[in-house]
Amino acid sequence: MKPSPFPTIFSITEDEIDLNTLLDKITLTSTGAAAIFTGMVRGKTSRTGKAQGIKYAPHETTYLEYEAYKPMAEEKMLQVAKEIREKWGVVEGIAIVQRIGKLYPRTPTVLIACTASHRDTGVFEAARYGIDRLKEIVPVWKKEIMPDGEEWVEGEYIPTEK
Amino acid sequence: MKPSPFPTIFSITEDEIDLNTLLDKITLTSTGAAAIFTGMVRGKTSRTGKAQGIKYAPHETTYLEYEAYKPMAEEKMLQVAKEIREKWGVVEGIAIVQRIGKLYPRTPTVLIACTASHRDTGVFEAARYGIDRLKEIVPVWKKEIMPDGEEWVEGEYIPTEK
Amino acid sequence: MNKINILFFATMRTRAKRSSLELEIKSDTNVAELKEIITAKIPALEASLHHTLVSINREYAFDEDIIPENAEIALFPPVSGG
Amino acid sequence: MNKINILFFATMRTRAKRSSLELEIKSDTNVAELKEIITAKIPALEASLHHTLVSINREYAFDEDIIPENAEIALFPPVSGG
Repeated sequence: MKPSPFPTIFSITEDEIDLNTLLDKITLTSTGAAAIFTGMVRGKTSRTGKAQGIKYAPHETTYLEYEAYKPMAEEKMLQVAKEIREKWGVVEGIAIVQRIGKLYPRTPTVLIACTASHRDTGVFEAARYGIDRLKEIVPVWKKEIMPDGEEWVEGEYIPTEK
Repeated sequence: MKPSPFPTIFSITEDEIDLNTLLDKITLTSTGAAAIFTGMVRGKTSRTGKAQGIKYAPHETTYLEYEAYKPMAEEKMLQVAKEIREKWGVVEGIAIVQRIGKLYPRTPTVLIACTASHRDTGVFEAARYGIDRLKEIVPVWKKEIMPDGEEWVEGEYIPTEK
Repeated sequence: MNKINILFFATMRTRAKRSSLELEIKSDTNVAELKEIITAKIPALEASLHHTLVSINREYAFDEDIIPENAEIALFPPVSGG
Repeated sequence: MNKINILFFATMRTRAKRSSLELEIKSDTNVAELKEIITAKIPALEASLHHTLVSINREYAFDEDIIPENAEIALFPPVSGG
């Protein structure tokens, strides 16, 4: 199998996420479009939601503490990138970064970026798919520290295959 | 009318587009998700396309020279932001930047970013809509300088209302 | 009479070999009439005027729109930014 | 016998009050049986084991999967990164 000429960047890091540098690394001479998603720590959550099967009310967050099963998380990031390339063959570069450690409101915690020659190639859908899959299969967890206590946030997704 | 508490950043600039700074400016305490699109100068275009109604073949680009009708372009950027807010009321911050001047392959030339509390709020669709509208109504043009000549690139869209 | 300033961008500027033009026009002149006046002054623009976009005071304008007093007019091709 | 290393993350780590455990198990032990062995050693995990995810050598694993030699096992709740 010929190695892909297209860059795949991935990392679990305690460092700040640098969008400029990451975008540069996945921009080729043939690239004309990048769709980037970042998630940040919310200091205020106003929508009700569910964690550990239990509904939560609007609330405030002091900070989040992220933890990863690093070697498996890196392998699963590569799997997400592979799934993206299988679905959108036009995607050129892919960057996936998860920041871990103690992270305060307004801080970007996760990034996924996909590049392609043009914007109508599915590059937006590829980034959207990537963040959804990341949140399903990459083994990272966060503990939420609130003014009146702390709680592990647990996801909902149960994998059914490797 | 109450002023919107949500930031709208827009500019026509000759400076480098700094994604980190722009993202920070449109991240609120309630923000949990950002969808960002950037376009860059392609050094190699392999897909056929159309400019000035004429089909073009795969070709190389040495650089692009961007020109704007600046005051109108800024007003039209604000209009795009307004249209986004009308369609996706959940969008919190919006940043729109068009870089002009002489821009070489791999350089980001345009950025649109939208933030929201969660990623499933339409924030991806909002960014996609934004870049499509930008390319229709914001008065900016580019001249393409190729190894064997130069040519103004013209769009296709004819506005039918203010 | 109405004194207006006309700006040219991109191909319009290249063809007109200038980036602006000051004109005095009659009150109640509309965009279609203004195009004819401009063509008479700058014949090189004639071929491209049919697909030129026109703005009045930074808003898109159309053939039947009347040019207001001291308007800032611009003529340019369909946009190609991004 | 098969010597394996078990890692605990997030709520599993908190409840087990440890981040890893070395165990010797019989060859041909499967994931369901391993869960019972772990519960016997660390009763605090019993309540949460039914919705625990399990990985073998960094791949998701399921009740009927056999634990290979010297495997790196991990137990953790559904992920919540991002």
